[in-house]
Amino acid sequence: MNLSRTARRMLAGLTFGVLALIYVPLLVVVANSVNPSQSMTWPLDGVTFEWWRRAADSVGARDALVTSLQVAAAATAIALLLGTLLALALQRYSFFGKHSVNLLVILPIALPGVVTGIALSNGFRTILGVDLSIWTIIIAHATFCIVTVSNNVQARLRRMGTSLEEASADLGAGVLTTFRLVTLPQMRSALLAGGMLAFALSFDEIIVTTFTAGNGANTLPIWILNNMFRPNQAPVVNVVAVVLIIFSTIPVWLAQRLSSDVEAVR
Amino acid sequence: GCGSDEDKETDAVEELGEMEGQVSILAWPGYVEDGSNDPKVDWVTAFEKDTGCEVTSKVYGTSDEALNLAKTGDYDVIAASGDLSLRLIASDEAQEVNTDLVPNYENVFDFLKDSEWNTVDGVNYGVPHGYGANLLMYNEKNFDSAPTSWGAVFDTEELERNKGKVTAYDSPIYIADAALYLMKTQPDLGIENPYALDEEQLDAAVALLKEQRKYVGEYWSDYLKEIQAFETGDSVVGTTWQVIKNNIKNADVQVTLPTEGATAWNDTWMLSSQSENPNCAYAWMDYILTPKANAQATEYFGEAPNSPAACEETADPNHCETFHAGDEEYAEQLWFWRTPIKECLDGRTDVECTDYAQWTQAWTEIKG
Amino acid sequence: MATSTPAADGRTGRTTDPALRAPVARPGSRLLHRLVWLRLGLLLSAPLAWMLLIYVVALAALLITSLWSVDSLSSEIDRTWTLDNFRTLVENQVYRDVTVRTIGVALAVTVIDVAIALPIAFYMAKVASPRLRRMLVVAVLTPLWASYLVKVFAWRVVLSEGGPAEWSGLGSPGYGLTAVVITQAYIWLPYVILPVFAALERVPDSLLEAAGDLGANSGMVLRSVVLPLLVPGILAGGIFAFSLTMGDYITVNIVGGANQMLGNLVFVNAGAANNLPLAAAIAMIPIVVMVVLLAAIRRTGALENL
Amino acid sequence: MSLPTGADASTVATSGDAAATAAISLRGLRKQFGDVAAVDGVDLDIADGEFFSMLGPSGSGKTTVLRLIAGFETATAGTVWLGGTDVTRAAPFERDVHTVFQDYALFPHMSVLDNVAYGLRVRGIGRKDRRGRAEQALDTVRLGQLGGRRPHQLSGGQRQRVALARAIVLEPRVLLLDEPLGALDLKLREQMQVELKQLQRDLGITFVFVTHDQEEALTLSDRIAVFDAGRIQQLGTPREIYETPGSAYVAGFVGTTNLFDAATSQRLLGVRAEHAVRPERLRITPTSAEPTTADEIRLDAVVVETIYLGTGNRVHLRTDDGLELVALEQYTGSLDSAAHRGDAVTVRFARADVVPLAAAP
Amino acid sequence: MSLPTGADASTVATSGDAAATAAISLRGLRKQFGDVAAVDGVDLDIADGEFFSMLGPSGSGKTTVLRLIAGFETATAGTVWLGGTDVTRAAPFERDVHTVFQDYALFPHMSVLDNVAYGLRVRGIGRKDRRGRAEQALDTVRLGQLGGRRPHQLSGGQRQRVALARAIVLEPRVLLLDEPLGALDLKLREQMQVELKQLQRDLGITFVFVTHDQEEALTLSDRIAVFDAGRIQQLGTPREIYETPGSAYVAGFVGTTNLFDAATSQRLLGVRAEHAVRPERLRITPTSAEPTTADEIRLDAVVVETIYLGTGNRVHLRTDDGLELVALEQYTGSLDSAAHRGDAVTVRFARADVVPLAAAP
Ligand SMILES: Nc1ncnc2c1ncn2[C@@H]1O[C@H](COP(=O)(O)OP(=O)(O)OP(=O)(O)O)[C@@H](O)[C@H]1O
Ligand SMILES: Nc1ncnc2c1ncn2[C@@H]1O[C@H](COP(=O)(O)OP(=O)(O)OP(=O)(O)O)[C@@H](O)[C@H]1O
Ligand SMILES: NCCCCNCCCN
Ligand SMILES: [Mg+2]
Ligand SMILES: [Mg+2]
Repeated sequence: MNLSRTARRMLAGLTFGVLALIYVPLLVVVANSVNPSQSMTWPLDGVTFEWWRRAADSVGARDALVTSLQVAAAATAIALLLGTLLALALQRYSFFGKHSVNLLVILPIALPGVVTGIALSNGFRTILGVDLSIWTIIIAHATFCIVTVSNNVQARLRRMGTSLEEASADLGAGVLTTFRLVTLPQMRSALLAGGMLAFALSFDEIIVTTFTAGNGANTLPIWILNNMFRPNQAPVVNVVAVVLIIFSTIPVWLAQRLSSDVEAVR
Repeated sequence: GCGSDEDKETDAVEELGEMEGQVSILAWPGYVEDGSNDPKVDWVTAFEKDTGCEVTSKVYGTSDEALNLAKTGDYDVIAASGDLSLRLIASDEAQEVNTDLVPNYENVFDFLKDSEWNTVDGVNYGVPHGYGANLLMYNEKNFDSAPTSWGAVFDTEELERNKGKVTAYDSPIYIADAALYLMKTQPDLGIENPYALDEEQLDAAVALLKEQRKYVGEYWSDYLKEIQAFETGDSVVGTTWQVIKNNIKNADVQVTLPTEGATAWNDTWMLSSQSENPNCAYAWMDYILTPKANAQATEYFGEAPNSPAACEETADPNHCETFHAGDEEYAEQLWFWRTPIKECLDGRTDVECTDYAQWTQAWTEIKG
Repeated sequence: MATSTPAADGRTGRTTDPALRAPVARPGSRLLHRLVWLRLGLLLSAPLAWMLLIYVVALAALLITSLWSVDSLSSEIDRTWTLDNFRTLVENQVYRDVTVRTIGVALAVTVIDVAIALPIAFYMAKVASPRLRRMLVVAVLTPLWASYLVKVFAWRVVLSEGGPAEWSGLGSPGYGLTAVVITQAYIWLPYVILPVFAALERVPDSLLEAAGDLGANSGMVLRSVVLPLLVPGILAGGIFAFSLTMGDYITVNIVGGANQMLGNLVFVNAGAANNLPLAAAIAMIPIVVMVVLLAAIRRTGALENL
Repeated sequence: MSLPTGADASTVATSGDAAATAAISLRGLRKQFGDVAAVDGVDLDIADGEFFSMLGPSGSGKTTVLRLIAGFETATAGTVWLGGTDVTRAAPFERDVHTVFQDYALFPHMSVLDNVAYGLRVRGIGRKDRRGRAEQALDTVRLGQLGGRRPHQLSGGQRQRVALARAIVLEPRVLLLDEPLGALDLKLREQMQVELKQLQRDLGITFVFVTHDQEEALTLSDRIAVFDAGRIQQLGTPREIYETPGSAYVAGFVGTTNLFDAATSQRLLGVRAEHAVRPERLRITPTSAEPTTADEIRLDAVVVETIYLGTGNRVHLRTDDGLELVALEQYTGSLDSAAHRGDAVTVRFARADVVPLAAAP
Repeated sequence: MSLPTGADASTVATSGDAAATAAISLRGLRKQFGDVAAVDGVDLDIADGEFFSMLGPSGSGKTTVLRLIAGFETATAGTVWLGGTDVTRAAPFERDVHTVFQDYALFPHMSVLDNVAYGLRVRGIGRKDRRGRAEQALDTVRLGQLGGRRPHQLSGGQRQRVALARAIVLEPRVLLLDEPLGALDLKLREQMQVELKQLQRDLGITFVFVTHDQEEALTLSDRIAVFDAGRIQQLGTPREIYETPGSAYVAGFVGTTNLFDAATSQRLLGVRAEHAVRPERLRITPTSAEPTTADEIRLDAVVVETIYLGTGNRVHLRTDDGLELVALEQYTGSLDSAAHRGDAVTVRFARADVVPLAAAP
């Protein structure tokens, strides 16, 4: 837009200012990962790499990270599948109760996590009669992740229209071939965006996880929560967080690039 | 007694059989360490080697959370504090323990054996782990002279000068701390046992706590939060555990056992009534009572070990002294956590006491 | 008049490759094509079954549980119908106070986040160059991956006595509701920026230019054109911030001082006090609030931008 | 269908026989969308190798007819025959017709070559074989070098040719084209018209061509159907449509025309029925320059506006009795229009050039 | 800029005086986007009340010039004068020009009336007053009844008129229109052309009109600037542009033309320079029907194709020595073309009709 130079400057200043503020607490985390004090206090007592060494040795953190990645990957996969099916149904057909279905998928993300948590935990144990395990976490996470995929895919389908699919049928492709060769590739960036958000939501979810995690199923947030209650472990948690921040930039950046590449091709 | 129904009575096992190869344990953080959090902190691996029982464990943050988890039946052994143990027994989640099958039980301080919070009607439901008191911690700088009474956190005048910097343990069981203070300062109320409060007595304790609430900066339930708050000065007086004091670098922070005595906890290793691995469970209970393992676990967590032999094994030679382990005189001033139930624990039969659910409700209202 | 017959000069004899004439689609495809309800059924059955069997059933069970009570000694659920839990909610001042406090905090967080997200999203979508835009998106997304708990604890440090906030001269409100609002606003900010940014990207530049062309200065363009068009995106982000704040109980434990919110009450009763019926009844408060809110918002189309 | 003009004969001439031999036959075709009858009873035979155009205003049902033929919509009533087979219920992928969409609908995630090879691929034709054929098809539309590009790297005209190649590589007997030139700018559009026509003639494919550009329809087609409100208003060769429009509607829609209502016709021609005369049949002369012959009608008028068209001038006139007329002055050796804004002139046209119209349906 | 044709005079005639009095004056206007010079030195004066068109292929810089005038882009070099004031650095809302965007840019969240009243609203004009004026503007574009609708409930033509009303309600001296008819179908487009022209004349507003449709430009404009690659290739009245194109480029872009390269011109005319002749200047006669006069060029040719246009026929021819020609046979009393596919004919045209072109720049 045609803004005055001052307006542009002010906006830029505000944006970079807020971004800087966003990173202040993260810097505190980084600082505390080398703070000899084990209780995350300010100012720093000195500098030590003891916590980094301990974190490197922490099997618990590594196991929890693996569990979290597994849970997030599985929940995302389920959300991708169900969200895509749902989006196709909602976007390509009209049927009775469509609006209710739309509202229904939004509920798990819109209702507070503690509600979703106790409802599912109670549902699993007393109604379905299944023991809590890593699978119950995955199911719970998938339930509130469906909507992110479904909404992204719906938006894409809406913009895509039906003409590509019709062209494919016109050229002789059957229903499934059309889906495989045309619809799916077209949805790629939407799936990527929805999947990323789903993965992030699941990876960092603690409340719903608390209620639906079975014995031995420790996700990273749970591990972090537990270790904040252990003597001497808090700084190791900071190290883990720093490592997470650093490594997360890679997928975030890649996804950005990938989706904008796809966007350009559209 | 506080009873399990007759028909639900559980009979302890008479002898042990084959190890099942696995055991699942529910405990406070720091009780079951296998080196995965810190390779130097590991007493589980040795157990696994000895017995072939592979350990899976889950930790909980409050006793109440543990009850919920115990009910899933996923755990063979549960480390329960006194405010939980009776509830586990009442809800049939725990089964009788045959202490004959736990050779190391012998070593345990006598005053910890068959305590009211793990033995009901003469039936033993578990073996003790470690214990600790809920002490009074304060920052010297904020006091003219070292406080010696819980009045520091209950007396309005005392509270006034630390307004917003008072802290207290965040659990309904903290009502007992107020009751203990009232027991000593207002004998008219007739409180005999801080865990046996009739409605009137509870109301008095609640009123006291509501008054205290006005001065409380924050409640705490995990170490880190309290350590940090006392280090920075966000909190200057409140209940604490010895281990927390030990972790505070600030030299101005002191801890004391006030003249009124204090509430305390003693954890019990209990056997789940739904246990599918009772042999490994027994093996664990015995193992964690060995002087070496008990010393490691209690020292790591920051509490008193349960036997003189364990005191020999601590890495810090002063550990038992610091934590007053085996000090019976000291222990006499402690009111170990128990679950409040309708049937008064102090033996009164003319009134009905308030139960834990009421305490929970009251705690919600106190915090407001 | 001659009905023109197009020349049939030998073209009809054209031969084509039989491979091109052969029917290509398998019978399954043909069936799928013909039976619309079958296609719809195949698409809808799995997700719908998932949502109904797992989620709706669980919510319904929760509602039912709220009409039961719990036996205090055995901690077993007593399945006789009773409105006691709801009576407790209505009769005790504390629940009203906590509800009001929770909604207040959630609203404050929502308003703050939207207020911050708007200019940032605007800068990202309409002012920054495409390259800078991409970098900014990454910068906004990255903090999402530093664990929630770690970030909240970091705020505890920032706001502590003598901590970075005071140290920097800005001063700290100390632990309490203000700290909760700040921390929660911080945590959910990226979730608000994203939908607002997406909505802004969809506003064609020509609309802004047209408004300028018609004589509106920047402020007026924002107020009369940009803002109304952003309503769905703002609502989507707002719902996120509002509901996530309303359900939180961890932040308030860590930086909230002595305060409690609805989430704590649900958590304490469900996870700790083992009074699931009461917890379920308390949970009905945020459920009702959200459902009313969603129903009101549905018409704006915001729900599709989550 | 009750148009009395000669052109109408071909609409009505629909026997079972025709359905068996025509490339496309539609019988009583109807398509209802809720309350709207998008196609409201269409009978039509399109011969093999014909360049057939459907012309009509927006919303008149052209696209819907095409989609019914291709199989994207299911008819509410009536039948669709392709090469003698009833395909009314067949899926699009079962029909031996291919469509070139208005927006081309090229697959954006595939190269141009892969786009063109797509139909071969889903038919299970081997990679090498389909590559060869696709390249050949691209050569046919003169895009041989661009196989490696992505659709978004092409210009509008090139995209249009890719869409064409993608269809013709399957050697269809019938090609359906839905306003394939609509998105192109005028210059390009004229070029593409010529190319399309050539291709159609060279390959001998039946083209069913949808447009709302009457000039395009006149230029390209063997026959034209003029649609309105889901029905065929007139069917005939370009010349029949232009020179003997069956109704005021057709006369007005195809080309510019001067319409005389019944009253005016009565006055001018002595016949009480609607008539029309094309602007290029009107001549403008200085007032009363020549005497009137019996064959000629002569009206005095004032020039309202003269618009320069390059190839001539369009002159808007108003007669003394208020009739609005348009005349087309074509280049006839002189550059300058005789008619200037405000001039009083005489407009003349031959009685024979005024055609009677059927009463509007 | 070194076009030798007479039309060019108006391009060059740019004095400080002109800048002071013209509605719009551009001086040495340049706009660079990275490497691309979108506008590459444009000098131009547009008079008050003029209907001025910018014609040119895609990417030639027409939109950019418009955006520079409106103030959406900042010039890299050069100045923009509006009514004698230098506005080169002024914000869009400070300039007394208004734009009708190609995509209309109607505010989707406002009613039609609110859209039209928007400019009045931001000027702080009271609710009642602006309502009245907006309704009047809507009446002017004949949309009086639709004020309550939302833009998405309108057809393309209606939207276009709303965009127009939104601009004219502010009574601007200058209106910039960026391909305002591009999205409309042909029939509607023709209607809108007439309405636009009328409006412009009635309101006396200066129109700067961007199009790439040469017919549209010829029909509507007082003057036309033909753009290519960021520069004005020729500037003149429609007639000057059409009849005396300054270059092969302009001749080819505006209307259909027969181009003779230098060699052919040498052979036919005895002049070694590019020439062009318009198709309507060619006459087709039976072979050697008449003797050649000195003023006439006569070529023997074969008819490649005859295309019926309604108002005449377009005949594609190939001369015996391989030259491709297009002739436009216009209606001259007879219906039937003399030229049938394959016929051997003679093509004739006056020497005077062949115009010399400047060497392509
Ligand atoms: N899927 C649909 N649902 C409802 N109505 C439809 C649908 N498709 C078309 N119509 C309606 O059917 C009528 C005919 O539409 P169709 O698209 O066939 O017209 P057209 O002649 O192709 O017009 P255009 O020139 O604008 O493409 C219109 O009134 C249109 O609104
Ligand atoms: N914002 C921009 N950034 C970079 N290049 C631009 C930008 N706007 C225009 N251009 C380039 O400037 C040149 C002129 O563009 P402009 O839009 O003025 O052409 P146009 O004549 O309006 O074309 P069209 O008929 O396609 O609208 C083109 O090469 C275009 O790619
Ligand atoms: N960073 C944690 C994000 C948590 C989102 N949880 C959504 C669940 C709501 N029911
Ligand atoms: Mg159509
Ligand atoms: Mg342009």
